[in-house]
Amino acid sequence: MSYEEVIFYFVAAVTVLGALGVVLTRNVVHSALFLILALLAVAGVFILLSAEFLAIVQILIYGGAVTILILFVMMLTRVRDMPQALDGPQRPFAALAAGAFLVLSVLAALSSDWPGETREITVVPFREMGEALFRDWAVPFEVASLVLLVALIGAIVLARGEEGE
Amino acid sequence: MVGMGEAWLIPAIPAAAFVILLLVGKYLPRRGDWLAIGAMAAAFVLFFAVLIDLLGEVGKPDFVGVTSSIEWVRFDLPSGLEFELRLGFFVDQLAVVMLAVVTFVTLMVMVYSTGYMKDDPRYGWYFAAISMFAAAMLALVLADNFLLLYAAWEGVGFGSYLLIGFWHEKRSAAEAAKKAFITTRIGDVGLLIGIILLWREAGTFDISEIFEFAEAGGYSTAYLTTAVLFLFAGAVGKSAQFPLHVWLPDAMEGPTPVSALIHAATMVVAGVYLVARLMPLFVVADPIALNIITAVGLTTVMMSATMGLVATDLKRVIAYSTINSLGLMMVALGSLSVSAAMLYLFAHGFFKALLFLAAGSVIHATDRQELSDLGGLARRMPVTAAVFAVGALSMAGIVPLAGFWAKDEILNVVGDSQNFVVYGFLMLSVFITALYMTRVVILTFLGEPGDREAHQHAHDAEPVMTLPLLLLAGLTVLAGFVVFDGVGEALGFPGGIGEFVFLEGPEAFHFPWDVAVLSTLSAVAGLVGGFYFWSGEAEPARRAGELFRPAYKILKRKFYMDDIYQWTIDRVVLAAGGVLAWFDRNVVNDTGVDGSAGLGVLAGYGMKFLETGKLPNYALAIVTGVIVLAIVFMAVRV
Amino acid sequence: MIPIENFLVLSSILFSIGIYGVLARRNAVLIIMSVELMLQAVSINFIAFAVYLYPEQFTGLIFAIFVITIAAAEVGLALGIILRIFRNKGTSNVDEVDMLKW
Amino acid sequence: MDWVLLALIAIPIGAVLVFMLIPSRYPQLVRNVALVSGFAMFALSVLVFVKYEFEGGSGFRFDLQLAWLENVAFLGKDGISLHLAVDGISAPMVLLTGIVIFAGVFISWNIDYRNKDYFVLLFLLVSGVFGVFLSLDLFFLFFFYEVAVLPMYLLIAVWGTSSHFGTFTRPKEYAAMKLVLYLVGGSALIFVGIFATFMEAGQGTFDLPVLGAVTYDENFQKVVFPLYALGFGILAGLWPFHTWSPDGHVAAPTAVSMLHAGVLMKLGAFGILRVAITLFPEGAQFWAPVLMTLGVTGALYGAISAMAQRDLKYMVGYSSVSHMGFVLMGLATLTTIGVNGAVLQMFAHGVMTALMFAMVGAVYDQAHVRDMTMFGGLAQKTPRLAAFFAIAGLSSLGLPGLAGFVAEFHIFVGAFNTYPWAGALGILAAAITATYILRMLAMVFFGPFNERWAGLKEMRRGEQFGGALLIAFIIFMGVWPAPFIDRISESVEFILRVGASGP
Repeated sequence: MSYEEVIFYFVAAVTVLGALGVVLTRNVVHSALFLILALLAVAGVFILLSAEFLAIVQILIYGGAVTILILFVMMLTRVRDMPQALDGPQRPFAALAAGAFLVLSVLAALSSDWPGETREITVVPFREMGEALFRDWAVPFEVASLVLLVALIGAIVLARGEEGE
Repeated sequence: MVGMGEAWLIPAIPAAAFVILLLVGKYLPRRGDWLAIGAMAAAFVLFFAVLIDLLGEVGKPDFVGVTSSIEWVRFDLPSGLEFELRLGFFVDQLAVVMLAVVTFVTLMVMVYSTGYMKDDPRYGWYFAAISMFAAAMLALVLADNFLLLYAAWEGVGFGSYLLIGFWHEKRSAAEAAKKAFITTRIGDVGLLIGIILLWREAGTFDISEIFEFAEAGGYSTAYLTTAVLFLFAGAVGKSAQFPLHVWLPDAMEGPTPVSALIHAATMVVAGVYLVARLMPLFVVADPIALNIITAVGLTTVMMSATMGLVATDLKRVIAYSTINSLGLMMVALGSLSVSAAMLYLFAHGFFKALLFLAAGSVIHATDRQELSDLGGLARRMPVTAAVFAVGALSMAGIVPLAGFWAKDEILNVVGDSQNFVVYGFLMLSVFITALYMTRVVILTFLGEPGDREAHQHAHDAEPVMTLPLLLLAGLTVLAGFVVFDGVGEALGFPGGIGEFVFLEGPEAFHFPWDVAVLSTLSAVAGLVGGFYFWSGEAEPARRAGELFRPAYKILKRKFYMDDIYQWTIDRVVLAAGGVLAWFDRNVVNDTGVDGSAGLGVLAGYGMKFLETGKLPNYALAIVTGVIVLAIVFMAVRV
Repeated sequence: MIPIENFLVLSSILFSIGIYGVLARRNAVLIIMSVELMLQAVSINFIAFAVYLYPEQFTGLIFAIFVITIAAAEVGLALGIILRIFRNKGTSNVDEVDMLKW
Repeated sequence: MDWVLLALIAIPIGAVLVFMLIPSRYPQLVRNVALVSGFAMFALSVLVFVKYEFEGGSGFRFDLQLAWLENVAFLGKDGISLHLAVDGISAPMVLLTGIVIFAGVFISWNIDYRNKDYFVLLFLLVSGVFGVFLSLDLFFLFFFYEVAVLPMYLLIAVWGTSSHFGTFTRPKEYAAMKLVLYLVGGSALIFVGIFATFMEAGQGTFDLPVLGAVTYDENFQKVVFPLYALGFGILAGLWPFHTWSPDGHVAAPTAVSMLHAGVLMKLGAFGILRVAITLFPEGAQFWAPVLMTLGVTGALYGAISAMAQRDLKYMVGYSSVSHMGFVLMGLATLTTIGVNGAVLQMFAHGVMTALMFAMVGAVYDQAHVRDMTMFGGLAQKTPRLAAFFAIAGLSSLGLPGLAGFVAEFHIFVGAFNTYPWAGALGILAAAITATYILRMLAMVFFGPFNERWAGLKEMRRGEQFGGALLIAFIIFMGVWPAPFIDRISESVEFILRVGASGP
């Protein structure tokens, strides 16, 4: 077992643990904290995949912005004060569906005959990717920024509340 | 020189007058009555032109009439099918006789109407409608093909509808108009079927071509018999024969001049004219067709004559006498004698118009038409009484009035070609006719007035109404003499009417004394009987009525025909309509349509419980779907 | 070296956990978090395919960037909506918001 | 002249666009635009009718083909194109549409409630109607067919009237829903038929002349013909799928009833002739007795039902069922005369039923009731209304000299040639028509005047003009049918001959 593999299994284990924590814990704030853990671990996976830039983006956006947002909403919606159970009545079915999906997905991943070299990571030069992003993908990029803008305004409008409230 | 080729002008002129009156009538002085009368007078003059032209031709061998026509609709097709409708006009002796009656009587009635209808608010419309009727009637007379004939046939029916319902604000008039139109239309269904049946084999609507086709044996006997019986159904409706006679008495709701024109002299004889015109087909068809005509005619004669005995409305009595006359003509046709029928038609046109117009004068003067309200009017209205008496005597068949000669001719041919039962019944009808004509004269003009106030104001009508009466009375006296060959020759005809209008060969005038004596005796017996029963207090009549109470009741209720029809309409026809409408709404619509829609709704109602509205359920469904798809996909790939 | 399958299996597990979370949780915020997990799984897949199979194209990487971008937008909007629902209905439990039903 | 057909479809669509641009606070401007474009359609349709001449062959004139989709996927080189042309059958139909919409604009003059939206939908519907009559491409024919049907829903549901009778009610929404569901159901059948035809022909095109040149397997024809006949037949009021029609007529606003009964129902019969009989002559032969039976049943059933109605509009609605029964009878004869009669009847019935609905509307607008028994003697107060109504009624009972007779006569002659029993029953139905028409006239217009209606006024000028326009054509066709018959018969003959000469 190479050290890379060791790191991989460690990071993967943290990711899975974090994810499980998100969906299983009885405390919503813990759940959010587990989410941060999982997101950071995923950033580690990105580094293992030699996508350092994405790992940074991941930490900045997810680890920072998104999680903070979620925590704020939890606070605003007073989730912790809710007396009811966090899980719905269809939990067994959810487990079943998730399990079935897992089986299928893993089967598909293992049985597929992937084209090209599946053992070797080719490091993608950072610079080339940036050029591609701003040259070949310029229009989608701009559209995405527009989407962000609209979402931003939409979120403000939605969250602002009624006049005089 | 205007001649037979221009015969189409005769209906065209009144038609043009109708259109002008309809469009600008109300802006014309006197609301255009002069236009209608002028048009009719022009048609009358044209009739003479046509007649003179015809007389020049009629002596020639093989003369069968003159056709002038224009194409109306036609299509020739590559597949060889040809379909042609023509506006064609045909003039022969038969048509000319009819033209004489129609143009003259219409003219008289129009002149009379200027007085009779003077104060009516719809005066202009009246003349427009009469012009329209006249145009259709003349087109019917002159039509050379079945299609134009049918069109004109419906046209006169429509004219009659308009004129019967002229005072449509009266409920009874509106109902009578409707009844007349629908009843005659039932006959017209037969007419149209008959026409199409004839066309189906012959491939033409032209009447003379169909004659040739039939005489060449183109139709099988059974087929032709069926077809002509359907045609006869049209005549039954229009000529008010049993069992479709019920509309004619009710049609008396129209203005009296209209009754004189349409329901005495012209339209109602169209059925007779139709059968006469189509006689060559009846000859080829099975004799049973002729027997049916005779039977229908005879039934009509007996029923109408007896009903005439008890009718209490002045106009209705005359209406029954009209039905009576029409039945006689049908019997004549059933005996294969076109000349007898046409002679009667010719004479009848004048004396029946006379009777109606005279009755109109009475009604105009007294505003009453129930016989019980009338009486003693001879003192107040001598001229009217005199001409009415002339008409009544003619109807009763008294020498030497037109009615006598015409009726005698019919009795002659019936005696020659039918069995003694028919002959006996006809003789009996002569007696009854004389009886009720006497009755109506006595109750109207003699005796004591029933309504004194009305009697006070009564007086002879103004000259414009009296003049037509006198002219018609003159013709009633003279018209019968056309039977004599000498008279005909003097006028430029080949001879008497038998030499002029005939089916197979000219018939010289013959005068069997036995028939004449017998019929005169019957008629005189009727006269005497009438005076016995109804003069003075009419005590014998009342006693007779009580003695034969059931019979009297049946007659009063018009043989229950109206009741039967009314029952049929209410209980069968309208009920069927109601049932069908109910069926349509409740079974077809509410069960069939809404029911199937309801199934959909029900299914939807059941399905809606699958929709919980809870997002997690939907999400689970989505995931399940994805999983199933994935399984399917993988299974297929493997 | 680590074979690609490892990453794919990891992403599968992550995704399944996400599915479980979405289906099992009642609270909208928790559901959003589970959705984030699923998005992470997707990103991992994209990047893995990009660097192993088609390194000469950057499509996978760029898609991952877009996923993150859109995810940020989505979270913003979704949380706005949740806030709104909470104000109107007094709850952020999705099974209590069933106005979609007849 | 090629532009003329495109213009006929484009004018109503253009008018719709103009309506949309007009602010709704100028209702008079909307009316004026409707009037101008209505007149333009009328004038163009008259032009098409007058200029049309049969020139041999299939008789299609003013052919215009604009490619739309071709050489893609499943389509061959011809593909789908906007193929417009007019023949002797569609020429009178185009004229009919022009007349009825022009008259309809006058009748709709007084609509105040959202009149802009009303005219938008009305003109959209008309563009669809023109499209169906002119399209020679099955795809566009179907497309326009839907365009013609769907606006009906809103027109009835928004501007219609609900009716309450003693024992039952008919809300306008019910009528609108039933109508649209029925017609959409019918078009589903047509849709199946179109694709079956397309696949079977294997020409990769929806072009009708191309499809018509293909000889179809006899069994295929027998299966597909009823799809079309039923699908189009529903719109033609085929018994027993007719109940949408009386209810729809009753609920619809006046001008919509006019268009609906006058033109829209003709689309169905036209479709049967243009598509089903043209493409599948053997199927038509096979199913003709059934079609004839249903036609006769509809004619009699409609007439008898009409006799039992007290509501004026229901009576006219059922009379439409009856008259469309005559049309189906004519089609089912599959003889030149009979089919001629069917096309003539389509025109004649279109004009006279439009007139009848216009007059019923004129009464209802003022009286707000339609129960015949509540009227009486109206002719004294409104003589013109009575005269117009009477002319429409007389035409529909087949009085010679008016349009109805010419058409019915052809149908009866054709029917007697093929199914004499059907001809006889048809004539009987015509006689029953006389009964209910005259009964209605006597009840509403004649007899003593009912003082309740003392405030009733004569028709508006616009209504008089619209009515007079319709009457002019009723009389024109009744007196001089040759222009119609000349145009119709050649095309009908072509359709039937091509059918007859098939294998």
